[in-house]
This record gives sequence, C-alpha cells and structure tokens, in this order.
Amino acid sequence: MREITLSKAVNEALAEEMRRDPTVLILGEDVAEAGTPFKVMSGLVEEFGTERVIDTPISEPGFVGMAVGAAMTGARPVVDLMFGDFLFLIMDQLCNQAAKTHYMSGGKLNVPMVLRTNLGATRRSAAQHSQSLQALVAHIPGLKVAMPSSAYEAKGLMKTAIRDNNPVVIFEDKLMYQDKAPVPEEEFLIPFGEAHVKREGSDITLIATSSMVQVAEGVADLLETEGVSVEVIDPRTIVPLDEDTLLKSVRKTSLAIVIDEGHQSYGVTAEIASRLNEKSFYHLDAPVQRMGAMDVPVPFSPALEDVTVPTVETVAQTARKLIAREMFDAA
Amino acid sequence: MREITLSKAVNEALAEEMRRDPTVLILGEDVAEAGTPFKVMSGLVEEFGTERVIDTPISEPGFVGMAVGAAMTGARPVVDLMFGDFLFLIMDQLCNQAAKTHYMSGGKLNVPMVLRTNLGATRRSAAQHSQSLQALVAHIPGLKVAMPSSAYEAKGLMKTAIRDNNPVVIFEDKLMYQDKAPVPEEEFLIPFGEAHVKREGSDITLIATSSMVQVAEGVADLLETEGVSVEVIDPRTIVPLDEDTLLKSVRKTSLAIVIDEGHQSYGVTAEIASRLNEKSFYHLDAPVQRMGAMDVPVPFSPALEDVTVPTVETVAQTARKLIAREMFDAA
Amino acid sequence: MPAKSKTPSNTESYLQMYRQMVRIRAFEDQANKLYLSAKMPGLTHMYSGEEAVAVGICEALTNEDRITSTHRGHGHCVAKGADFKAMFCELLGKEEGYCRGKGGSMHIADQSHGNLGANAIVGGSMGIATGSALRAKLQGSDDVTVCFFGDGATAQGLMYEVMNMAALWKLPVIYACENNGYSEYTKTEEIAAGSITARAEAFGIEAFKVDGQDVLAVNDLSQSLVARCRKGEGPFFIELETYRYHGHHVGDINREYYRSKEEETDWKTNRDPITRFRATLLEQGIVTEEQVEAINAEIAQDAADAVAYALEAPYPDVSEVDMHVYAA
Amino acid sequence: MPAKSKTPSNTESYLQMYRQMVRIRAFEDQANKLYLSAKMPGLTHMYSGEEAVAVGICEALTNEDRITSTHRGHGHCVAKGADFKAMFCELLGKEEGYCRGKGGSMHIADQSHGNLGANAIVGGSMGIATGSALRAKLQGSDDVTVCFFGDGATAQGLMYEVMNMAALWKLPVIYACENNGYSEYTKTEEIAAGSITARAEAFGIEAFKVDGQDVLAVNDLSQSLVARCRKGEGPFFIELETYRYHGHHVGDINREYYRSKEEETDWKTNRDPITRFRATLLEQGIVTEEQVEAINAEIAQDAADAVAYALEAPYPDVSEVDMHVYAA
Ligand SMILES: Cc1ncc(C[n+]2csc(CCOP(=O)(O)OP(=O)(O)O)c2C)c(N)n1
Ligand SMILES: Cc1ncc(C[n+]2csc(CCOP(=O)(O)OP(=O)(O)O)c2C)c(N)n1
Ligand SMILES: [Mg+2]
Ligand SMILES: [Mg+2]
Repeated sequence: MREITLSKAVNEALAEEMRRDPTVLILGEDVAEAGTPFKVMSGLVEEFGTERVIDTPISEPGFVGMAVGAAMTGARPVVDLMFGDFLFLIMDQLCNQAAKTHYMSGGKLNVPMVLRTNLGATRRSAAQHSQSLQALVAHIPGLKVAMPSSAYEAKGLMKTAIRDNNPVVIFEDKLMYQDKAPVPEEEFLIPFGEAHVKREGSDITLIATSSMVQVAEGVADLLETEGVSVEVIDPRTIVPLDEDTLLKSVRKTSLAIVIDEGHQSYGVTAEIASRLNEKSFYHLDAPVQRMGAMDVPVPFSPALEDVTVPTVETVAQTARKLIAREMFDAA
Repeated sequence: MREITLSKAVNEALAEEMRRDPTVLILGEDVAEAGTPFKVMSGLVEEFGTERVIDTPISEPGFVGMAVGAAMTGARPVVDLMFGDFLFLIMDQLCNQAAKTHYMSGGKLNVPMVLRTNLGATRRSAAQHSQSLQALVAHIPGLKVAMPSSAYEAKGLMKTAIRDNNPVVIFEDKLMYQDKAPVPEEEFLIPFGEAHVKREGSDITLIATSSMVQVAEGVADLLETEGVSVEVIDPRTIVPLDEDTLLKSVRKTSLAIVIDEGHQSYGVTAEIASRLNEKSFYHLDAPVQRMGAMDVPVPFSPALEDVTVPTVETVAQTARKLIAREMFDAA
Repeated sequence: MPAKSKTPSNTESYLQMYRQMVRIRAFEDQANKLYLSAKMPGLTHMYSGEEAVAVGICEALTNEDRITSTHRGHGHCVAKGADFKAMFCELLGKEEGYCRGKGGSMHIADQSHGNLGANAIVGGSMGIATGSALRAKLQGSDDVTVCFFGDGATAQGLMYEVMNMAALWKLPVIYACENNGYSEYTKTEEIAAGSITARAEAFGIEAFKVDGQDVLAVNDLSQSLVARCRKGEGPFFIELETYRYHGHHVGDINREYYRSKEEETDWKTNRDPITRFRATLLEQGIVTEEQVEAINAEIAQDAADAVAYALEAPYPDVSEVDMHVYAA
Repeated sequence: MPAKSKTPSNTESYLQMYRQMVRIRAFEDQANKLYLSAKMPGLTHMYSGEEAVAVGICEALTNEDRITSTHRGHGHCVAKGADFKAMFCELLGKEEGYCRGKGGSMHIADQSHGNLGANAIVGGSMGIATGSALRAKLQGSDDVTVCFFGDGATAQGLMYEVMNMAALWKLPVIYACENNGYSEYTKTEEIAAGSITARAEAFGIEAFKVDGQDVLAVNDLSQSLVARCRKGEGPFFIELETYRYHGHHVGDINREYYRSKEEETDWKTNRDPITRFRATLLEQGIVTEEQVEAINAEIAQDAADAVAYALEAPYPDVSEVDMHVYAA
C-alpha cells in the first residue's frame, strides 16, 4: 500500500469530504494561502476557494462560536485550532454551546462541527504550545473525542468526524505530521468507538492513545526480545470509548498499562484505568497502571522537557515490574 | 459552638483577611452594593470601600486576567466567578497564564490569587448554570483546588487560600449557602492537603467531595440502621490530595466508593479511584466504585434533573451491593 | 444616527405588532404569577417593558430569518412566532415544551420559527448569530440573522471578535443591543465606558440608536436594515433604549438599593410601549377602544389557557434523561 | 492624532536609545544564527526592524514601571534593561537563564526590570498589564504599565474587555499596538476591519498613531503619555507603524507568497530605525562615525561573548523538572 504522511492524510480527508458535501467548510487562522503553519491544508484553497477555506483573524472564541452557528443552521464547519493549548480560549463556545445545544433543545438542533487541533510535547515549544488537553473535552457530555495515532487513523477518523452530526474534537500529534504510514487509495472511514488491536500479545496489555501508540509499539518490540508478549491497543476515540475491546484484552493478559500524553492527574489514564479496574478487577494480577505526562507545566529546556512524557524506557520499566509482580506501591 | 451559614462563613473569611492584609481585594460582578447574587459579600463594600470591593463589567476573561496581573505585582485578588459554568470563559487566563507563570518564570513570579466559584445541580438552573467543573482545573498543574463541604471548611479553606502564594480555585456548593454549621468564633485556618475523617467506621469507606459529603453522611446514617459501619472522608482539597488518609481508611475497610458531583467520565472520581486501586489493590475486596453525575448536560426539568446526581438512595444501594459482594460487573 | 417613526401605512401589520406586544406582556404576567405561586421551577427573567424591541425587529423578519436570544428570552421567542402552550410547557419542564423540558426558560429555542435559542451565557450567542449569517452568505441564501443581547453583554470580548469578522466579510447580521440601563444590579454607565454605538462604528459597522419603546421607530429601522442586509450591505448595529419593569429576575423584589421607584414609575407610566402604541392606533382610527379591549381579553385568555394546559401536561419520562446527548 | 519628533535635547539619552536599538539588532542577529546553525531548541520570533518601538517606549519608563510582552519579545526584554547572558541562556534552556531555562524565548521574563514576561498566547498579556495598572492605582503607587501587542492581537476580545475597565477606572496603562502589517502570513487589512485607534477611542481612550520607525517620535509621545498616566490621566492607546524584517518566525524563509521582496527591501533600506537615527545623531553632531562604529562593534562583541557563554553554560539539573510548579 502507498505510504503518505499524516499531514497529507488529513489533507486528503478534508478534500474528499469537501468534494462530496458542499456544506463542508474550513475556518481558521492561516488555513488558506498558508495552508496552516503545519502545511496540513496546502492546496485546499486553490481547489475550494476562499469562500470555503476561510482565513480568520486571531479570534478563537469568535470563529469557534461562528462555527457553532453555521453548524446549527446547515453547514458542516471544520475549525482549525492551531495549537491544542488554545482550547482554553474556546471552552465556552465548545463546552457550554456546541456540546449542549442538541440536548438543551430536546434534540431539535444539531451542531455537526469538527474541531481539529493537536497535542504533544518535546517540540521545545514550552508551556503554552505543548499541552495535551484531551481529558478536558472528554469530560464534557455532548462532545466526541478522536485521537488518531497515524496517518491511517488521521484520515479515517477525520472523514467520520465530518459526517458525524455532533461536535467532534480531533487531536493530531503535532510531532507526527511528517510521519508516513500505509493509507489505502480507496475511500475508507473509521467508525468511532472501535478500538484497534495494533498488536496481539498474551502477557500484558498496553493501551495507548495518539502519540503514545508509537511508544507502546516500541515497548512491545523491546520486550519481545526479552520474551514478553505484549498486546497494544489504540482506542482511537476516547469518547465514545470501546470498553469491550479493552476489557477483553485485559481479561486475557491480566496486566495493563494505560498511556496517554496528557497530565496524569485527573487525566485520561484515570478514566480508562478506572473502567478496567471496575470491570475486570477479579481478572487482574496487579492494579492497572497509568502513565501520563508529569504534573508540571511543560518546561522549555530540552534537559527537562524530555523527562516529562512517557517513553519506551519508562513504560518498559513499568511493564517489567508488573510482569515480575513488583508493584510494591500496591502492597 | 455558634452556628453560621456557609454564606456568612465565606463573608467572615474575606472580611478577616481583608482586615489583616491590605493587599487583599475583591473583583467580580455585583460584588459591591449587591453583595453578589447569592449575598455572600453583603457588607464588605461598606467596610472596605469600592477600591477594594470592585464591581466589574461582565468580562470574565478580562477581570480574571487583571487579577493575574495584580497578583503578579503585589496584590492578593479574590475573584468572584458567579457560576462555576463560567470557568469555560476564563480557562485561558486561569490555566495558560495564572497556573503556569510561577513555573515558566523559573520561580521568579508568583500569582497569589483566589478564584471563588460554585458547583452543584438540582437548582433548576439548567445546563449552563449547574455544572461541577472541578475535574478540569484539577488536571492543570499549578492550580490548587479546594472543595468545602460546610460552613466550617468554607471559612477555613478560604483563609488558607488567600494566604497561599499560588492560584487557588474554591468551589462552593451553590445549594448550601443557607446551610448552617458550627464555626468557631476564634480565628482558624484549614491546611490544604489534609483530608477530614468526618465519621469513623470499619465496613466501608465513602470518600465524598463538597455537596456529596452530606449525601455520604446520609448514607452512613441509613446504613448504620442496617448494622453497617461507614467511614466518611472529605478530602477538602483535591489538589493537593491527601492520599495517606484515604489509603489508610481503604486499607482498613477494604471497600470504597468515591462520590463527586462532576460528570463521572474523565472526572474526579476516576483519579481518586485510580490512586486507591493502584496503592491499595491487594487490600481491596472489590474494585473502588465511582459515583459521579451522569454524563449528560444538566437537564432543566425537575423530572430529569434529580436523577442525574448521586443521592443517598443510589449511593446506599451501591454500598449494599459492595458489602454483599455483588459487584457482578467486576466479574 | 437616531431613527424616527414614519406614518402608518398598514393596518394589518400594525395590529399584528400590537397583538404581539400584548402577547409578550400577557405571557410574562403569567410566568411571574407561576413563580410567585411557587409553581415554576427555578428563576426566570421577565421581558415586560421591552416588548417594542423584540416585536419591532421580529416583525421585519420572515420565518426563514434567524434570531439568537438571551437569558431574558421569552419576548424574542413570542415575537418570532412561538406558541404559548409549548412555551409554558418548557418553562415548567414538561415533555411538550419546545425542548421537551430540557432547556427551560434560559434555553428555550424554537427551531420551527428560526429562533436558535435563548442563552444563559451573557453574550454567548454572538458567535452563533454571526455564524448563522456566515452560513447564509456562503450558501447564497438571503436570510438575515438578528443577534439580541443586553447592554451588559457589550462587556464580553466575543462581541468585538465577531463584529470584526462580520464587518470584514459583510455578513447579513444585525446586532441588536437592548440597552435597558442595567446589567443585573448595576447601572450601564458604571460598566460601559465611551459609546456603545461608536464601538461598532470603529469596526466599520453602521450603527443606529433608536427609542426602544417606540415600536414603529424600531420596525421602520429594522425593515430598512433587513432589506439592506439582504442586498449584502450588512452587518448593522442597533442600540435600543428600553427598560425592564421587573427585577433582574423574578426573585429580585427589593430593588431600591440600585434603582428608584420613581424611575420605574416614570418608565411605566410615560414610556410604556404598549400604552403608547395603543394610543397611536386609536388616534389614527385603526381600532376602537372596544376592539383593543377584545384583543387584550382574547390574548389574556389564551395565556391563561396555555398555563392551565401546561400545568396539567406530563413531565418527560425519566428515561429521556440520557436521550439527546448525541445526535444520531 | 499623529505625533511628530521634536529636536534633540539630551545627548546621553539619545546615545542610550541608539545603543539599545543596536543591542536588540545584535541580539536578534545572534539568535537567528543560533537557529540557522541548529543550536537553538524550538523556534523564535525576531524583533529586528521594530527596535524603535520597544526602545522609544521603554526609555520613557523607569525600573519601577512594568511591561508585558509578546511571542516577539526579545526586543522588549532588551529595551527594558535585560542582560544578554541571562537572555541567551534562557533561549538555550540553560540554568542561568532568566527563567532557569523553563520559559524559553516565548516566556522570557525579567522581574528585576519590571518585565512581566513574554506570552505565547496572542493577546494573552492584556489582562495582566491592565491588572498591574489596577494594582498600582489601588496601592497608590505611581508606576505605569505598558502592554505591548501586535496588530493581530487586536482580534482578541480580551483587549476590549480590559480597555473598557481601564477606561472606567482610569488606570495607568498604555496599550502599545505594534502594527507590523502582518499577523503570521496574513496582511493586517485582511483581518482588521475599520480603524484600530477608533476602537480604543470608542471606549473613551485617547489614541495616537505614530511612526514606529522614528525612535524620537515614539519616545516623545511616550514620555508625555507616561507623565500623564502618572497624573491619573490614563489609559492611552498608541498604534505604532512598524515592520518585521524576518519571517514570522526564524523558520519562515519563503515569504514571497504573502509579501514581496520589494516591500521588504523598501522598509529595510528606506525606513530602518537604526540607520535613520544614526543619521540624525551624525547630522546633529552628537556622535562621529568612529564613535558609532565603536559602539556597534562593542555591542556586537558583547552579544557574541554572551552567546559563547550561553552555549557553554549548563542545563538545569533534571531534578528541577518538578520544582516551581507551586510557590512556597
Ligand atoms: C458570562 C456570564 N456572566 C454573568 C452572567 C450572570 N448574569 C446573567 S444576566 C446578567 C446581566 C446581563 O445584563 P444585560 O446584558 O444588560 O441583559 P439584561 O439582563 O439587562 O436584559 C448577568 C451578569 C451570565 N449569565 N453569563
Ligand atoms: C491565541 C493565539 N492564537 C494564535 C496563535 C499563533 N500565532 C502566534 S503569533 C501569531 C500572529 C500574531 O500577529 P501579531 O499580533 O500581529 O504579532 P506579530 O507576530 O506580527 O508581532 C499567531 C496567529 C497564538 N500564539 N495564540
Ligand atoms: Mg441590561
Ligand atoms: Mg503583526
């Protein structure tokens, strides 16, 4: 199969959906001629014009609010939020307005919009351009949350998101835009709420989101050389969450680590670990382990930043301990 | 001991700290002559004047940002955010600015400010005036989060918050402003990070925050009549979290339910349950149970709203199942 | 640029405006009674006194045109064509309410008449309204969107963000600032520096100030701005000087510490939009005293009937609680 | 109201302004080199071309006065008195940096000289600056706060919220809009409707437009506004017309799709603030060619030395990673 970059995959998804459905439009800063700072949208304005690929002023609450209104009245806007950290600026429009409109109107109004943004540290972008804020939006009923882990998921989930009748937030890993992966030429969609078993294994389950899937695969490779069989699962959407696939795996392996690049405390790993503990408790040989980013603002210095996120080494170490039944903390 | 309302307790805390420290000031909508819509601040402007009790326009991001700047340069602002739901409007100033300034400046700048706001449904205030959003701020390193459960805690935690050199968010239960509790006449502070064992018991631990402490105590009363001894613990601050006290209890009782009024998914209960599972796994007879609000926007209709939050009945039912070892889900 | 009323030309439209204003007043009187008799869950914000604003504007709109509304939204909802029964059912949290009881007073929406909903976040609907206008422009539809908001909402930064985009892209949206002199318990001059219309003008938006108690003045101006919006000459901004008769919400009874009884009485006796328009109608011989009284009585009865109906109507089944979180 | 330069009066202050502008340019040249030679982590935004803005304003301030800065913040930092070594150390993530390497270019702060910090959220510091001014007023302190921000930041609603409060409460804050014609890859006229100064005036704030390439014009205006702020006549707004010589950030090399080489050359050759001021200094006999060259050489050497120092300086110990999350 041909390989394309994650950036190209998103670009294709947008172009295909815009061709298919004239109500799809794009709003964001420097999305048109500049094709976004990450160059994800290059070429789209040439094909679809400035009426559908709209450069906005630096008014995140404003244009997200406008996307909500456009979506409520018959358009399908895709909003580009340049950095995931800017979610803090638009929470009211996303969480008080978009997320609640369908419910508050008793099902009469829909808000079919996509907010695409990113996550990920270790790019030396410091505390306001490096956050992974998926836990915040996942907490708000009415929003769906997708976390593609490669070009393949980025394309398939984006197309599904655009066709969904609800507000969907997609977090791309900003360090992965140039990473290539096999992506079919033919059209495909990835349904929400279906986890992907990336690699089957029998000794331990690693559940990893987005950027952390690569880490989990690295751990699987490493531990394989030590004779450990690792199952790697990518939930792909954390809302809705495919509990069944996760539970099946954990019941099989009896050991699990949940890995996500958001801060660990009050984060995504807590929810997934809790559900697994609740629903597979008597199958577990040790408590489900969580590995999130450290609970510190992301430091600029390369000497500090790299230790804030889970790595192949730190995850492998936790896995080895689990396998050796050395989780003394739990005692 | 004399009994005063939660409203009065907060009022006293503010007045005492403003008398003690001339740099303390209050910013918010209708805080002066009106004394806030919940009448929490009545009388303060008369004593401290409009220079220190400042009525703002309806500009939440603006006045929270101003509080950050005032705090960075030598004032100790207490910001009144009329409803917890408005947190979504000020997340950038709170989470990108206030929370990170001390760290980003390498410890050179401090942001000693307090954001007091509220939580709680069942007031028929519908989806945008009923949320309990503590999980969101607890996820952000650099913020401390206090959740008083009665007038006593409301006073003691507020005084501690004002003296803290960090941004602190305090969530009061908006349904509890008129509830009375014993509060000493003499000055007292409640340190952050010290959970309070409200009631000792040996069969099961209920860990409850804010509004849910009353519910937990109701459950304890009820189950006592059934011969069950319930321990009720109020963490009082969820950041920092007093793990030791919680763990000690759970290791004793071997059963626990965590109750919080925020949405259950990706919420506060997940973090607390995860920590307990991780660190007392081999002491547990059943997985730690979580009870949060339903994952739905808060409905207006009284017929629907009341079922969205944990109640004495629903918590008691879960407790009974746990005690009877009937958590089939976990099988 | 202050606008002023022209002479009447259309009996039917005048009567319709009168009726709609009386309907709003009747609705609010009943809603207030429901609160006072402890039959209404929660609090609500009365529109009484401001009727000429909603009616003058909405009578310049078609069913295809959209509005966004506020926490003080009953007036907009009635003016945009809503039905009493479905409204009272919503206020009481009943299944037959416009939102199946899930929204209540502060989120009442009436999709069928283009009301995109009340909003409990002050200023919260400014993006929505502007986005609706963007959609209209992109899809080549000639509908216009009116964004209602209060003077207090001019303190929300969102307004300036969306006015900038509306102006840059010439969107068919009208910003209607209902300046009733107060936001909650604070006078407008204490929270608004400079000039509200100048703020819109600074973005290159034509702005008007109009007497919000004069339904004809409001309607004339609205007619012309709506027509100009349809021709691509939007956006526009209108500041409407008006007054709320009740407290900030139904529970705000003791108001003297922030506004005087004399001020209230003055507005109610000398500037009431319904009394004034009724006088005009009589003067111009469009109706007789008897006809007016008959209209009033009929509407009062309608409102009372709708309340009785809503009080008896069933609540949604509890199984609805987790319906409508996500659309299919 | 356009302001214009007056005749010189103070050799020392002129030389100081010249020196500070050259220091900024030298700093940025070195920073750019560090990027191009892959020695700098991350990206950074060059201030070159805009020196007269930061220097003209900051030379009107004392150490007690505060500023807030932006993502393009090196110029403000140098102009407010910062030291090259601690700055380069910060840019390289070293322990001796102003923020112990934790902030980097986009968060550089220099508390000792009243620089409350760069900010990576466009417009993010507008509240902070206004709050600093509120603190000054409440505590009876006569310091002034200057809020630097770009033309792009005028699209952030926060600006209007805080201008309203600054105007209502007469706060000693100066909003300094560095209009360099672009926000990222977009021309200002495509993202800003109407008039930027009119937006401030609509809130009752006196607003000025000044040639940001003329350090004397900027300084004269700033001196007078700072003095007026100290007397309680603030707030004020200044729009400074200027230009950035480099790309939006150091990695933005191919710019022709959004701005022409000719335009860049025109600004650099005909409106360079340093060249212009140097000519003035020579013309007025304040310095000789040799003295200017000596100043330039000395500063260039300082910058080079500071870079060499910073490259050798140690990173913070990894144990610092969870220090400074909370203050004691
Ligand atoms: C963002 C936000 N802040 C504060 C409130 C609380 N609040 C509700 S109505 C209101 C006053 C609004 O004043 P105005 O916009 O003039 O409308 P009016 O009530 O006068 O019609 C306030 C402060 C809110 N609902 N939303
Ligand atoms: C809230 C926010 N939105 C978007 C960005 C991305 N961004 C960084 S700088 C910039 C342009 C800023 O333009 P302007 O304010 O004119 O400053 P300049 O770069 O021209 O100095 C943008 C869009 C950001 N950092 N913060
Ligand atoms: Mg008002
Ligand atoms: Mg610019």
